[in-house]
Amino acid sequence: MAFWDYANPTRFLRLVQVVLPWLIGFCVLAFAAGLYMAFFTAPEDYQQGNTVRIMYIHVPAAWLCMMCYTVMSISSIGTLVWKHPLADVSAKSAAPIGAAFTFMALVTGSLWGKPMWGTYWVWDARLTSVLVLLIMYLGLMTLWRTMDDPIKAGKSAAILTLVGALNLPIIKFSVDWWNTLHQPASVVRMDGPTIHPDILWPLLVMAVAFTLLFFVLHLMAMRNEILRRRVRALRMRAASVSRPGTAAATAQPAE
Amino acid sequence: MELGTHAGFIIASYALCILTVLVLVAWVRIDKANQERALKELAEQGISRARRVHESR
Amino acid sequence: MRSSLLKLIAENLTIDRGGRRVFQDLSFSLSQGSALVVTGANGIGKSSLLRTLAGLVPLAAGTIRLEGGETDRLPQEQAHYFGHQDAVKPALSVLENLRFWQNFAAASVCEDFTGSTLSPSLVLETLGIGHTAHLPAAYLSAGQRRRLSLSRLLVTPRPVWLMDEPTSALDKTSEQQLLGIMNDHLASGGLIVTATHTELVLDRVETLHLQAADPAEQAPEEALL
Amino acid sequence: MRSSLLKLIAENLTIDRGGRRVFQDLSFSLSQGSALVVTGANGIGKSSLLRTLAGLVPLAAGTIRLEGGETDRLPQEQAHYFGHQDAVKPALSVLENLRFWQNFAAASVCEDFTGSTLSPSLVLETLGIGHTAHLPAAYLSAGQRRRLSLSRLLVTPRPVWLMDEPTSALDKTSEQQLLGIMNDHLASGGLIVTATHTELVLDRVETLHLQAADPAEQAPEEALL
Amino acid sequence: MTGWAMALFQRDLRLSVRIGGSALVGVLFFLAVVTVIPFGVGPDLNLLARIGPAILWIGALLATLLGLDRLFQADREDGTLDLMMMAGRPLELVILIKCLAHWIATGLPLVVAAPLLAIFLNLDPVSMGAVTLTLLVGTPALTLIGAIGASLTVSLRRGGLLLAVLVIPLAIPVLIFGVSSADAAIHDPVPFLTPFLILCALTLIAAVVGPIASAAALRFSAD
Amino acid sequence: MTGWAMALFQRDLRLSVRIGGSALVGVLFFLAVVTVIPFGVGPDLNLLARIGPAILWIGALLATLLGLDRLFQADREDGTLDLMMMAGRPLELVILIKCLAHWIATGLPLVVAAPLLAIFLNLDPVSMGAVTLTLLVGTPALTLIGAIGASLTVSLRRGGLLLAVLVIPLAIPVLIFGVSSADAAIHDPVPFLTPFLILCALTLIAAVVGPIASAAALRFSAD
Ligand code: HEM
Ligand SMILES: Nc1ncnc2c1ncn2[C@@H]1O[C@H](COP(=O)(O)OP(=O)(O)OP(=O)(O)O)[C@@H](O)[C@H]1O
Ligand SMILES: Nc1ncnc2c1ncn2[C@@H]1O[C@H](COP(=O)(O)OP(=O)(O)OP(=O)(O)O)[C@@H](O)[C@H]1O
Ligand SMILES: [Mg+2]
Ligand SMILES: [Mg+2]
Repeated sequence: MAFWDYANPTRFLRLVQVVLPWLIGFCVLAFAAGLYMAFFTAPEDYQQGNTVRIMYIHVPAAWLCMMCYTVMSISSIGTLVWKHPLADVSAKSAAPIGAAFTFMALVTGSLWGKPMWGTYWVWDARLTSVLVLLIMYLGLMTLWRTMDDPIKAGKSAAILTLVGALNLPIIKFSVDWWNTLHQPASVVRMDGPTIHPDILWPLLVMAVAFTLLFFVLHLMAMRNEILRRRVRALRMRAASVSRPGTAAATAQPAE
Repeated sequence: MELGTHAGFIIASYALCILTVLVLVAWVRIDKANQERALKELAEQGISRARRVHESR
Repeated sequence: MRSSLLKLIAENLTIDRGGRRVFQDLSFSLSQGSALVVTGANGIGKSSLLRTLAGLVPLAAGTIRLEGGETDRLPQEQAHYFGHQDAVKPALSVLENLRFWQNFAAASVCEDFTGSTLSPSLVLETLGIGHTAHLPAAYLSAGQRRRLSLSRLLVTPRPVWLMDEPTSALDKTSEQQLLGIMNDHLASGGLIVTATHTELVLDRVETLHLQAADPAEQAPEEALL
Repeated sequence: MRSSLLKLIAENLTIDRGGRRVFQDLSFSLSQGSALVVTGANGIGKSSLLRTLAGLVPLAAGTIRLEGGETDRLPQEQAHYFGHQDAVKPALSVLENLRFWQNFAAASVCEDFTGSTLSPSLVLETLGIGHTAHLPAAYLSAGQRRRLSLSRLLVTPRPVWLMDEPTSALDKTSEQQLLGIMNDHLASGGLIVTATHTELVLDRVETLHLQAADPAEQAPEEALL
Repeated sequence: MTGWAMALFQRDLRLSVRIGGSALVGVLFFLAVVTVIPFGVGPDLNLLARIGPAILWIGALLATLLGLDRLFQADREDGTLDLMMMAGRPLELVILIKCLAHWIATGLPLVVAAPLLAIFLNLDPVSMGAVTLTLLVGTPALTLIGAIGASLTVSLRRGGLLLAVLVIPLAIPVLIFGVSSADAAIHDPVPFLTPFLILCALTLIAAVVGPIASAAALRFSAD
Repeated sequence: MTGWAMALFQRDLRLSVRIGGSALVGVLFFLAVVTVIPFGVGPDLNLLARIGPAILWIGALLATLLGLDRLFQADREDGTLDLMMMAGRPLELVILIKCLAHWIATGLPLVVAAPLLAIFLNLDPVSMGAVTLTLLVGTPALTLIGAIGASLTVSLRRGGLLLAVLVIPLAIPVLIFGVSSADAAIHDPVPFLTPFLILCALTLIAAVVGPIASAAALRFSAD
């Protein structure tokens, strides 16, 4: 009972109203702390020099792009099993954010790769599977955009999300296989010293900051999506109100 | 703060990340403004949720 | 005489399409041997009702049951749908088209309903398109295509017929013939739900006239708002 | 009063479709302000005749002329065809659909025919689908789609209207409205050729009843043999 | 096969033979891919032989995508799909059979053409056999995965490109194991059986997941 | 452009954007194809750079072919084509405009995205420019040639066969000169201009022959 109460969109909007300012506050604080630590307390890496500072955004972004897909998968189960519209809204508004985080991971990784490996891009297992993830995000977004009935679009996208969730581990596994077969150890991975607390702490703080950022953006996007559907429903109603013989039919069974 | 020989790459990656986040923030805010404007326009046309008759089902 | 009559029962049907409520809380029940004729203005929801009964449009609320039918089958699997689209493949011959549907669609008979299975060529002959049997269906005229689509209902017995404007594109003679076929179906214990803009002379008819209601009521996505 | 009347003249039309002769040596002439109603059983060739007049089915023999029309245009470029297919794109909005046809199809007026160009939104309003103007056409019901397709004829003036079963899928009210529109067209000096299975109450009607000919005659490939 | 399944299978096969020429489109596209790559690679025959299996596999993947968007769309547009859902047959099985017919009409010709095209790529007989075998086992998986995309885009009239975008990421594992088992057969040191068995497993998984997912998608898209 | 031409152009563009053939999908498709290739041929960057132009060209051909069969078929199925032939506009021009809209919706985004994707394939700046240029000049030819096939498919109900038999062989010269002029720009010794001028000529020929041939086919197909 309580669960359904919170899943009521109006109540949800009210909840967002209350929670959002706090979340934003914590998010800003975490970023301030994380960035400070990343640039001023964290040491240079003896192998990588200052470029190690890219790690503090690269790694959280990479984690977040996977977490976002998890959120979408859980939401998709909600759409298909409980058929709750809010689950739909959650999945739909998570996709662009996920795509953005994936993009960040790719870009920072590439920019890190140039000084480290001497090239922006190699067809390494991990890199490639992130690229595939980006394609999947963008494909989902397009699917949502091209179907104009949001409920149907939500269901289709939920199916695709779940099939993709099934497929991601297979991709990961197969890409590892593929890469080890063709590319033995020519790609240098960072095998630096086991992570030192001085590096670990900033990383964790930045990870927390990114996670908070995700939730802030997700809640805001969900709110927008709810408003968008409201507008759509009202427009539809407007279309039928001005109709000469208006819709909602009543029956007159006659013998 | 000294960033060494690869400063360009570090700055570029931070800048791009900040840019991406800014785009995301702009997206949600513009979107919100758009939807709220549409709701207001509809309300001005006399179409709003308040006209709902049956509250419960 | 009969132990349990076939009965199509619809309770509190509510349908949304494209984000708009088409109708709300529509209930009716139709017993064996009679036809329900659905009338109303364009766009009021006749086709939507038929497609809902056929299980093609999801229900927003309400239930549809076929009492006395086969218990292990959904109502729509005991029904034929004869709508605007012909489901005729132009590249196949007329006979191939019909044979496919005969073999593919599951027949559904029960003690009360004694529809019989007719052979495809016989049905084509009856409907006056026997001479086209081996032509590609692309060559058929509008009325001939309709008749081919209609013959589907005769080669696989099913108790419920859902017919959306069945007389459209048919000439006077075929219209009479169609009415005859529909009456035969009723006589053998079937049920018919049909939407129409013209007068249909059937044996046992009930009418369901759909009319516009208070627009304020229609807010399908209210659950979400 | 008028110098030269508009006149649609068909001489010795012979049509083959799918390797079979549909009809042979059909001639008629239709003068301004009157409608030709083509009747006949399913598959007799009504649609084929209309499509021939529209230039969509090639003539095996015979000629079609529009006397008094624009001399630099083919007859079919001065005609509207309103057939079974709606030519409505579901992905475009109702208004976009209509606007496209208004801009795309060349208008054709001549001194005798005084059809006027109406604005798309006005036409939609007249036909009772004004409120759907900004919805995707996919949301329309069968009758609403037909009306959208019909509104094409009103936004681009052309003297000849070829209408294949124009009343199909329309409810009683819309049917009356359609007849009104057709009568207006006749009154403003247009011509109508229409195939139908129902009675159409038009102002000046001539009837062409197609009947099956002696089967021995129907051998299109005889010339070849 | 029971009667209805056979009827469906025959119908689909007939339709694709009569309308499609889909077999030929696929094979010709395949040919185009195989002809063009050597222009890029240059006349180095050894290199060509090395990447031969990969080219054939990529060609097969892309060729499979070509006809796929009409798999359910044609049936939806003329109302056939509606009737199929009312036919009282398990939709998953219906889809499986449709996929089978589609594969026989478009996938099998690719497999048959592969040895021929392998000659252009300077493959030796063993490699030829290996590639053909992997294609035989792997292309059904491509069709089955594609069916998911086809049913997701069934209501979009020009879904072809979107379908490809949705399907390609899902098909990557098949491609990887297809190519690597073909390669393994050619370069002895690596065992052939491991990737090949994984490929078989992928096809089996696709045969289960594909029909279930696309049946769900079709049910939801009914309207 | 006169009013009717603009109306047609806008409509076709709108349709392809709304029905999922939009620019983004085209680029995404291209990206997906480019991603798939290394899975086949392996992650060897030198090799990828060598076959890069060929890959981009094959992607372009496929993207063009994927949407093309619906170019006239969609219009025919709902009766639009009939009305277009009665509209009193020169059919050749109508076809040219439809091709233009199709190219802008599917071809142009590919050209724009090509430089970006070239990074993944490790192409150097010169090659990047060369491939992009040849794609810009060559892809319209693919669309125009495809239009012939598309209109033949419309006319002959069983004509998918002809689409394949006619279009792909016609497109192969375009593909070959496209790839070889891109290659020529990369490997200096060969002159770039010769194949490139031939490519331009092919496009011009296609712009004339395509509309005329497909208008004839469409007229013949009316029924
Ligand atoms: C475009 C290029 C790159 C992409 C797409 C990428 C992607 C990823 C992903 C997805 C993760 C998270 C993996 C996990 O937690 O399981 C990750 C972690 C990491 N990446 Fe990258 N990466 C890229 C380039 C680089 C480069 C050039 C370096 C440094 C030389 C690097 C260093 C790291 C490190 C240190 C981690 C954390 C390792 C761990 O969690 O154990 N990455 N990257
Ligand atoms: N596309 C076609 N190809 C070949 N033959 C056709 C085609 N369309 C119709 N025919 C044949 O032409 C004849 C006349 O068909 P037509 O459609 O003109 O009949 P109609 O009088 O309009 O019938 P209806 O009342 O059913 O619409 C029929 O025998 C039909 O089989
Ligand atoms: N596929 C669809 N998607 C969204 N809305 C639809 C769809 N089909 C119909 N509608 C809407 O549902 C309502 C009812 O349509 P329906 O087709 O049931 O009417 P109808 O009574 O059959 O009319 P007609 O007499 O014109 O056939 C209409 O307002 C229409 O706009
Ligand atoms: Mg209806
Ligand atoms: Mg007719």
